[in-house]
Amino acid sequence: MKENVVVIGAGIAGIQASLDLADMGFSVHLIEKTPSIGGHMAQLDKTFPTNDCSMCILSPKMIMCAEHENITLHTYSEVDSIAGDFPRFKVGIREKARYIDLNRCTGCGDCVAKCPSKVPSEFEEGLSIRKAIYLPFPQAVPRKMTIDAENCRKIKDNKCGVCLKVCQAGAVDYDQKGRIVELDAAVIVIATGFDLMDATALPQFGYGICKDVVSSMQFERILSASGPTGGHLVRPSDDKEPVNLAFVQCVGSRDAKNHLYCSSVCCMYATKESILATEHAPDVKITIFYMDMRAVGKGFQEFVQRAKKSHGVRYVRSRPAKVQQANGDNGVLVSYETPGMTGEPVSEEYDMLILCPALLPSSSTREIAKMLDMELDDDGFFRTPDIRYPTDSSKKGILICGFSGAPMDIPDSVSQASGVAARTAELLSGGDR
Amino acid sequence: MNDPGKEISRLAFDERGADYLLAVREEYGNAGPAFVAKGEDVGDIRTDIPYQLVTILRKIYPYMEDGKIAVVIRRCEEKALNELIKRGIIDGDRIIRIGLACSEGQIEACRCTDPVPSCVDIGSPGKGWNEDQLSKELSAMSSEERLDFWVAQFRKCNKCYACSTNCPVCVCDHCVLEECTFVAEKGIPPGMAFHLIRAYHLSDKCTECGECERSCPAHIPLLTFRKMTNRDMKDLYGYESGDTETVSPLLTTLEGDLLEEEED
Amino acid sequence: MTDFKPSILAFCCNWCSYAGADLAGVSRLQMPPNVHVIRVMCSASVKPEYVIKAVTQGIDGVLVLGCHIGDCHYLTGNHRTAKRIPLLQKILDEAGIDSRRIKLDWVSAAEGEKYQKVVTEFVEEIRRLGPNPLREVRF
Amino acid sequence: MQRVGVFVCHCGHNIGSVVDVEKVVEYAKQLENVAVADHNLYSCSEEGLGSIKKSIRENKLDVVVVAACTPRTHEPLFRRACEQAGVNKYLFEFVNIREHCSWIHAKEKEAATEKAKRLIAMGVAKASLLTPQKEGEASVIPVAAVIGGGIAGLTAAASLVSQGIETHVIEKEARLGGLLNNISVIGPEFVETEPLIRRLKEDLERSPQAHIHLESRIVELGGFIGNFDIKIAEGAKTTDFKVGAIIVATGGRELEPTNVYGFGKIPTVITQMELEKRLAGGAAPSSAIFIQCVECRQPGREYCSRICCNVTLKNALRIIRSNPNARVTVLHRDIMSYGTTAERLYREASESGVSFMRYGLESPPKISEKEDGASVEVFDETLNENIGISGEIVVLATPIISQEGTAETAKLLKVPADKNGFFLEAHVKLRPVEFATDGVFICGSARWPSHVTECIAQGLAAAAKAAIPIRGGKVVIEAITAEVDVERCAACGNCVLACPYEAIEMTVIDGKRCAKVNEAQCKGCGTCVAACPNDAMQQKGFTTRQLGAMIDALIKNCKEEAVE
Repeated sequence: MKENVVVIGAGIAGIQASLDLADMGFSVHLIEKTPSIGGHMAQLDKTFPTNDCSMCILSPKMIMCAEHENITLHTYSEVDSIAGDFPRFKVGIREKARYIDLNRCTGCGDCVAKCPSKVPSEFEEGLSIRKAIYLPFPQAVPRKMTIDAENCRKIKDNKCGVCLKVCQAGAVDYDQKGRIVELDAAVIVIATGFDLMDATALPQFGYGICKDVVSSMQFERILSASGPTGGHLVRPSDDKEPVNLAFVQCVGSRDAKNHLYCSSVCCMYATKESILATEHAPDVKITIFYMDMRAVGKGFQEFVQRAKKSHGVRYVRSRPAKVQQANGDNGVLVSYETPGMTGEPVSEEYDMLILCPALLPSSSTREIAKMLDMELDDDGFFRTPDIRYPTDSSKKGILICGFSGAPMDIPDSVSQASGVAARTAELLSGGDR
Repeated sequence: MNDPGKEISRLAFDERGADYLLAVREEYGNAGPAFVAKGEDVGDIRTDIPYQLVTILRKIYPYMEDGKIAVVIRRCEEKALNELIKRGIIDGDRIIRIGLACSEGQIEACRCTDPVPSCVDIGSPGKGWNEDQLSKELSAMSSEERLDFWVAQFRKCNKCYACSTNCPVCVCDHCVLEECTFVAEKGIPPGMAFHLIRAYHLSDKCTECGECERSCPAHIPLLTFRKMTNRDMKDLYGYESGDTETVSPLLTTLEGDLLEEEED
Repeated sequence: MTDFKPSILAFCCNWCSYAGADLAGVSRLQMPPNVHVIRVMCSASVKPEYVIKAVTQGIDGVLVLGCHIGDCHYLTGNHRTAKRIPLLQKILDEAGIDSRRIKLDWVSAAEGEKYQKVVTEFVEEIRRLGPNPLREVRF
Repeated sequence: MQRVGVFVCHCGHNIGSVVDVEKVVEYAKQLENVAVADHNLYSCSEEGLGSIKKSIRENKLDVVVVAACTPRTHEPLFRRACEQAGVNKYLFEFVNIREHCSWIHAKEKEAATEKAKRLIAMGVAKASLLTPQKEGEASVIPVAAVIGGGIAGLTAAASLVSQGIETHVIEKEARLGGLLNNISVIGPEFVETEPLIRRLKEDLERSPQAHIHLESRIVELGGFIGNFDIKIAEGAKTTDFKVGAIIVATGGRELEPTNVYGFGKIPTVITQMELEKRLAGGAAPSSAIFIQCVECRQPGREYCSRICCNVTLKNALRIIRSNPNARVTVLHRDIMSYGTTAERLYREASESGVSFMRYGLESPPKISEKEDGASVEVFDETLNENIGISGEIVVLATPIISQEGTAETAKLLKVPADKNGFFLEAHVKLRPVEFATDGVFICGSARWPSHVTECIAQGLAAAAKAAIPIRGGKVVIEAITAEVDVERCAACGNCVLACPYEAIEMTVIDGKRCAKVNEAQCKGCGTCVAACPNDAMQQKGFTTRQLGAMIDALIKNCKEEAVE
C-alpha cells in the first residue's frame, strides 16, 4: 500500500517535491489553488544566470506531473482542513467548481473565442485580458478550461451561455458544485511560495500613480516572447519603446518600516531583466538602484560583470527617495542621493521604472499556518527549528520547501524539494534519526 | 636515377626495424603495391607513381596480427595515415614511415599545396602549389554557372565507385551511396546527392591526394571539389585534415564557457 | 512567378523549436502554408544527408531549428548542429546550390513569434530565390 | 506490408473549420499501406479513443496514424489507446495538423487542406516503416556510496541509512566532519557544530547499514547507474564494492592568501579559519578588522564565494558578545547577507557597534604592522577620504575554493567541473544536485560554496535522488535509444566523440572493431546518428529510412504539384 503524501502548492518547489516523492513510490496529491500548476516560474521569461528559457525547462516537468501514475493533481483547489498527527493526517481538499467537466473538456478553446466577458489576466499581471472562461496560459497543465464564476454572465446574471452552445464536447456545466475531497496523508509538504508585495502601499515609488512604473513581474511578462506585448519592449503609457529604464531594488524589503529581510533573488533577476531588455532593444540605457549587489550563486558575479561590460548597465548604490510623474503622462522622475556621506540630491528622468518589491510569504502560507496552528518566524515564513533538518517544520510530518520557508532562488528551492522527498522516506521507513 | 629500392629496404629493415615493407613495385611491366617481408627481395621499387599505399595498408591491416610495417609515404599519405591513427583504425606504433618527397611534376599534377612529408627519406622537397586554377575560376562564377558546370560534370558519372574504392580515408565497408536512403535515383548517373554526400563525408578527413580524380574514368575534376571543401573547413573552423591531435570540429562542442549563451 | 508554391521542409527539435512551433499555433500566429515540420529529438540528429537529399531532389528550402545554444535538452547536442550546417551550406554553395535555401536558427519553446518570423521570412526568401533549379534537372 | 490506419481529428472547429477533414480522409485512403482512414470530432475524447480502438481491432491494424494536435501533450494518450487495443505503443505516429496547420493558416482553407494531406502522407510514409520498441530495464544494486564525510556527505549518508539503504562513506581524512571540525559555532543562529557532527557520526556508526572508510580514496571506477564498480585505497589496503548510485560531497576549502595584505609577514594578519580556532579557544581580541572579498570578486577569480560575509558577521558578533567594548570594523564591497536570518544578523551587528565600511576594488585597504597589531588605511567611500584604523588582528575573508583533487575525481567519475574548479551540475537551475551522468549526484560546497543549512538541504536532496533508483530496484532504459548495426559499423569513432553523454565506446565483437551503445546511458538524442557516415548508427523510432521516407513523400508531392 502506497502511503499518501499531500503537497500544497504547485510552483517549482511543489512540482519537484511531487515528482521525487512519486518516483520514490509514494502516492502524491498535489494541491494548487489556481487552475494550472506551474507557479511563478511559469511567468518568467528567462532564468538567471544562464538566461535559459523558463517555460522550456519547466513545461516538461509540468507535463511529467500530469502524466505520473503516482501523482493526482487537484488544481483550482484549496486546503479546507487538516487534522490529526503524523503519520495519520486527515486533509480536506476543497475542489472549487470550474463549471467544466474535466473528463470532457479537450482544451480546444472554441469557448474562449466566443466568450464575451473580458477580465484582466492574472498570469499576465493585468497587462492583458483573458475571458471569463479561460486557460490561464498556453502551456497550462491540465489543459482544461475554467469558468471564473465572478465574471461569467451566465452564472452571475443567467445571460449569455454561449460557451455551452459552442462546446461540441459537452464539457460546460453551469450547475457544477465545488466539493470537498477527504484524504488520509502520512506526510504533508508545504510549498506555498511567495506573493509580490503590493507596491501601492509605498506611494513614494509611484506604483499605481505613474503609468510607467511597473512591478518586476509585470516587466518579466513584457519581456516574454509569449507575453502581452509579444516580447516587444514597450512602456505602458504610450506603447513606445523606452530608451532609458531604471530598476529600484529592495522596495519594501531590507527596510525597518516594512520588511526587514532580503528577498534573495531580486539583484539577480533585475540584472537578468536588464540584459534581456538590452537584447530586445539594443539602444536602451539601464540603471539599477541597489543597496548591496548580492550575486552569491554560481555564475552570478560574472553575470553582473557581463551586464556592466557588455550591456552597459549602470549600477547605482542608492535607494531613491521619491518617484513622481515626469512632465506629461509618460515617464517618471526619480529623486535619489548620490552614494557617500556628502550625497548630492539628484533627479533623473526615466522612460520607465521597474520596482523589485519584497517577496512575501504567500497568503496561503498564513492561512495554512493558522489551520495547523504552526509557528511562523519573525518575517512570516514557516519556522524550521532544527538545523539538522532544514525542511522540517515545528510539527512532525509537516515539511517545508522553497520560498515558504525563506527567500531563495530556484536551485535552492529545487534542492529543498528533493530534500523533502528524502525526509519523507526517512520518516516513513521508521529509521528516524 | 639510382635504385631507390636498396635505400628503402635499408631504411625499413636495417635502420628502423620493420618486419614488412609496403611499397610500389614494378613487375612484368606493371606497377602495383607490394608487400615484402623482411629478408625477401624487394624487387624493382618505384617511387614515381602516385599510388596511395595507405589505402592498401588500411585494407590489409586488420589481417596483420603483429609485426611492424614500413610504408613509403608521401605527405598526403602521411596525413591519411594520421587520420586513420586518430580514428583508432590503425595503431601508429606499428607503422614505420619512409618519407617520400614528390617530384615537381607530381606536385603540379595534384596542384598540391603541401607536398613535403615531415621526414624526407627519398627525393628532394619541392615547392607547394598556391592555388587550384579551376577552383579559382569556379569561385568567380555565379551560382547558376557553377551549378551548370557541376551538373554537366556529374552527368558524366557512371557510378563506378572508383573514387571511393581508391580513397585512403573512405573507411566504410558498406557505403550509403550504394543505397537509396539518401541518394534517390536508381541507375546511372546517380545525381548530385551522390557527390555532395561524399564531399560532406570527406570534409574532415580528405588529404587532397587526388586519387579520386586520377581514378575517375569520366575525368570529373573531383580533386578540385575536395580542395574547395577543405578550404571551407579551414575558413570556418581552422581545421585541416591530417594530424593526429586535432579532432574534427564537426564532432566537438563550440568553444567557450558552456554557461554562457552565445551572443547573437 | 505568382503561382510558385515553395515546398519547404523544417526539422524541429522536440524540446524547444517544435514546442515554439506549437506555441505559434496556440497563439494563432498566421504564416504561409509551405513549411512541413519533421519532428526530431534534437537538431543534432539531423543528418546533413537529409538536407542534401531534399535539395537535390527539388525541395525548395530546408529549415533546421534547434534550442538556443546553452538550452539544449541534450547538453551540447546543438553545438554539433551549429558546426555541421554552416559547413553543409558552404559545400552546397561550392556546387552552385544557393545555400540560402538552407537555414539554421534557434527557436525556444517560448518563441512562438520568432518561429512565425523565421518561417515567414524563410518562405519570402525562397520565393525570391524562385523554384529550386534542381527540380527541373534530369540526370 | 503494414496495415496502417489513419484517424483525422476535427478537434471541434479547431481543425474542421479550416481543413476539409473529409477530403483529407479520402486522400489518406489511397495512400500506400493505408488500410483504413476515418475521422473523429474529438479523437482524444472517450468516444474518439473508443472508435480508434474498435477500428484497430476490426481492421487488424498494425500501425496507427493520428492527425490531430501536438504529440508533446497528446502522444501518451494515443499510445496508451494503441496498447489497449493490442498494438505496440511505438507503432504510432502523430501528425500535427492543428498547431502546425489549421491554427496557423486559418484564412487559407484550401492551402491548409493541401498541407494537411502532405503532412499525413509524410506521417504514413514513416509509420509504414515503424517497428515495435520496448523500454528496457536494468537492475540496481541497492547500495550507495558517498564521497566525502563533511556535513553534506554525512547528511546524505545518514539520510540514506535512515531510509534503510546500505551506504559507504569514503573520507580522505582520518576522521569524519570535514571543514566543520575546525569551526565550533555556525551562523546565523550560533549553533554548535560538535553535537551536530557527533550525532551524524553516531547515527552512522551504530547502523549496520553504514560502512565508513577513513583515509580512503577512489582509485578505480567503472559501470553506470545501478551498477557501479568502485575500488578504493583504504590506508594501505584496497577494497572493491559495487553500488547503484554515487554522491559526490567532497566539499571545498578556504583559500590560503598569497602575498596580500601582509599575510605571512605580519603575524596579526590571520585567516578566518585561524580566527575560528582562536575564538573556540576563548581568545577574543579587543579589536579586529575584517577584510572581505580577499582575492575574489576580482579579475582572475571573479566569483563571490557566498558564505564569507555571513561568517564575518557571525565572528564579529562573537567578538562583540564576549567583549562588548571591542572595536570591530568590517571592510567590505557588498554585504551578502541574503535571506531572513542573515539580514537580521547584519542589522544586529550594525546596531551592536560593528562598523561597516565599503571599499572599492580600485582602492584596496593598505596594511602596515604595528607594535600591538596592525593598522589599515582605507579609502572610505562614504566620507570620500582615506582613514586609518588599527586592530589587534586583521582577518582576511578569503573565498572557498574547489577541493584538492577535484580534477582527478571528475575524471574518474566522468563528470565535468566548471572554470572555477567546482563540479558542474546537470542543469544549474532545475537539476542542482544531479550530474548529467545518471546515477551520480552532487551536494555541498563541491558544487558551490554553501552554508551549512544549504549543505544539509543539498545532502538530503542528493540522498533522495540516489534513493529513487535504489528504492525502485530498477532503472528504465529509454526505448528511443541509438543502436549500432555491427555488420555495417566501420569503427571510425565519430559517434564516440559526438555523444554528449559518453554513452558510446569502441569494442570488439566477434573479432570486429565496432561501436557499442550503452543503452543505460543513452538519452536518445541522435547526435551520433548524424555523425555516422555509413548509416550504421540508427535512432530507434527515427531511423534514417523512416525520416528518408518522410522526405521522399514530400518530394513526390512537390513533383506531382509541379506536373499539375
